Amino acid sequence: MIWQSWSDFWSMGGAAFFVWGSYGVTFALIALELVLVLRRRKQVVHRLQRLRQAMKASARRKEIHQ
Amino acid sequence: MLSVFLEVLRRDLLLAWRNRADVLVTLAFFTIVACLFPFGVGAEPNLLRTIAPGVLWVAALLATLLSLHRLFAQDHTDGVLEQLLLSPEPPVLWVLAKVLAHWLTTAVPLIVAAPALALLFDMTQSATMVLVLSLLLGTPILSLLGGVGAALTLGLRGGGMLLALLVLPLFVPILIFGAGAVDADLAGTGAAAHLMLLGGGSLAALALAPWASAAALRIAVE
Amino acid sequence: METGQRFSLFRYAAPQQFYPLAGRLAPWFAAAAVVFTLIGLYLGFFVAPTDAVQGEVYRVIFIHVPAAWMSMFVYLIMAFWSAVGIVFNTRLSAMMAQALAPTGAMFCFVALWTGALWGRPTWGAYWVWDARLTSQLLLLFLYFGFMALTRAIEDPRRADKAGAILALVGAINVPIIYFSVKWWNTLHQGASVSLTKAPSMATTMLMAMLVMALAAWAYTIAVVLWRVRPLILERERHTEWVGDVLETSEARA
Amino acid sequence: MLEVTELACLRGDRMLFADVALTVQAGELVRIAGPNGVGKTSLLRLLCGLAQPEHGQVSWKGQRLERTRERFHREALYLGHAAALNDLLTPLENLRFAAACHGLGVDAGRCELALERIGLGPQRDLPAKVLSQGQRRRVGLARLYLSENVPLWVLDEPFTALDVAAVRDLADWLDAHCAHGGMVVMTTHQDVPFATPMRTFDLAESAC
Repeated sequence: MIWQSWSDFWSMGGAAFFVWGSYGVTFALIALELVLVLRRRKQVVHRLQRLRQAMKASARRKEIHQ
Repeated sequence: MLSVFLEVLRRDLLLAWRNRADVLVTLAFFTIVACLFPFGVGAEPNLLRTIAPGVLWVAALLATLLSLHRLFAQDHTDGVLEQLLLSPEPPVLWVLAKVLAHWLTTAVPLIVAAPALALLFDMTQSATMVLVLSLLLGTPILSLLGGVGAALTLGLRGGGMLLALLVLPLFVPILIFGAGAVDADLAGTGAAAHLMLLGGGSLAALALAPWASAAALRIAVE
Repeated sequence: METGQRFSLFRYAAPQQFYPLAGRLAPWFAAAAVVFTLIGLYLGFFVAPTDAVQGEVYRVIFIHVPAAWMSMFVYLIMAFWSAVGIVFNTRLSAMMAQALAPTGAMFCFVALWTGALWGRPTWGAYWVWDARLTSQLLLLFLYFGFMALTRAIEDPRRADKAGAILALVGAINVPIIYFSVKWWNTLHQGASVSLTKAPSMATTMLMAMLVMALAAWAYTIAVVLWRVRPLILERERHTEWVGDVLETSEARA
Repeated sequence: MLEVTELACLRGDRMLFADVALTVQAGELVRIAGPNGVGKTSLLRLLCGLAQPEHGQVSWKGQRLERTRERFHREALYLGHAAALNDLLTPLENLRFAAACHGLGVDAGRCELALERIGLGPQRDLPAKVLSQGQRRRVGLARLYLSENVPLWVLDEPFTALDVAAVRDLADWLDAHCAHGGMVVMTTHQDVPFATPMRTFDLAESAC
């Protein structure tokens, strides 16, 4: 086994800042990207649904006029 | 075939002449940027000699960048670009003519002024020669690649900054080989390899860039 | 409106089929990414031995190298889709290119960031003008340029085509930039600084790195599929099938 | 001769029109009508190959526009909203340049004549920036007097900012062009009396 204890693992032979700094930022960025992508999908669907409803309403109004 | 090339070249040179203040402003910008560096890094002659190739090349690059927006912007706003795209001749021809006119009116004055600036940096005669040669071979790539960037950003809000972001990374190899040529000459290793690479780059850009510019212009007016 | 729907349906059959396919495939790739990441991290932290020269800090390699690879692959794939878009005039390919760019830029940044953190204990500096780091930085600028250009153009058709031209011009320049920077680097610094690692890499180290690379691939595919889906919806909003998609998701909500 | 089938145009997010079909034969004068914003200018730009249609196609003499681009550009003339006029050049220089780019082998004398014909004789050597709006328009229109051998004329609001006499003269010239087997497709908000029977194509019927 490489690591004697968990604290040994977390200290990474004194390079904790560099190793965990790398992994931490990477996974934080990935999480951020996922959140942004999924939120964007929700926003787009909402916006398009609103547009659609507005269009339907105006079409109905037109029909009534005629 | 050639007539549209010559007509556009003649017209753009004539316009540059009528608007010669623009050309002078570019030249003045080049000079001022180059002259700023000694104030920043100190006027120690050895240091100046070392940084001179890089400084002059960076200044030339920035001056070219500033002049790029002129390439198509006026023709775009007054509708000449549409008419050029409706010309029966292939667009590559007149794009090339416009780029050549740009090179003649921006790069050539810089190249002529470069030896004078080299004096300010106490460059040796042979280094100055190599600098002029490297500019002569390298600046066509700046105009050609810059033309693609100018065509892509035509008529966009904040187009100037965007243009810089698009083309400056692409200019890095030219800067490396251009300034590298002078460095190599100073180091006594000979600048032939650098100069040949610059020349080869110019030919490659000449073959490819006008097509990209023409395609970008076509979509810019759509 | 009605006539428009008929035409777009006829011409853009591909996005219509691709949209649900992407939705079905993405979770699988995401799951694969999670599994590969777990395996890779296990191999990297619990199986791979301590490096004789560098100690533990070398373990950054398990994300640094896959991220650097990915950032370059993604640019190549972007250029590929751009070329497809220009040659065959398909719209989906431009959307793919635009969906790829942010992930490529993210990996590019990760490669730079981890490179800097790795460099500090190894070379004593966060940043050296190493050929790979420098060209990675320029690649990041190319990504930013692509994203800025496609976002600055309001007309989607023009944005697609302009982005495609830029991606291709960039792709031709990437190797030129890399070799010029490499040459410049050897001339100016000597070959003393280089990212090449200890000559013989333990098999377990290599395994961990490759598994992490697979994880990066799977992640990229998943996230790009997720990102391209709303793009497709926006671009194809005039079509009937998008209306159906919106209605079903409305009913579900 | 000029044939348009199933043409659809997308501007930004909006489908402007769809299913436009139009055929223009030699000697015909076609006016594209419709309210503002219906896409008249967009249609003209599609017709002359400046823009790509969302759907459908434009053919010239039986060949799709993409296939016959060079020949089509030789045989078509488009005058848009912008006068295609550089402010630093004189009307004569502008006109000569435009004609040369269009592949018309025209000498300076004919350009001067054309400018005189459109009523710009005295201004021909002044820089274009001192011209009035109507005069700028005329410099563009002067190309029509050099292009009698170009069969298809696509004109976007050619009569705007012209005085009565100039409108009269231009209308006569368009009539003459049609009489010689030319084709004119144009938009105009003015009621101009033509000798040629004018066909009106109402774009509003195809609007989405």
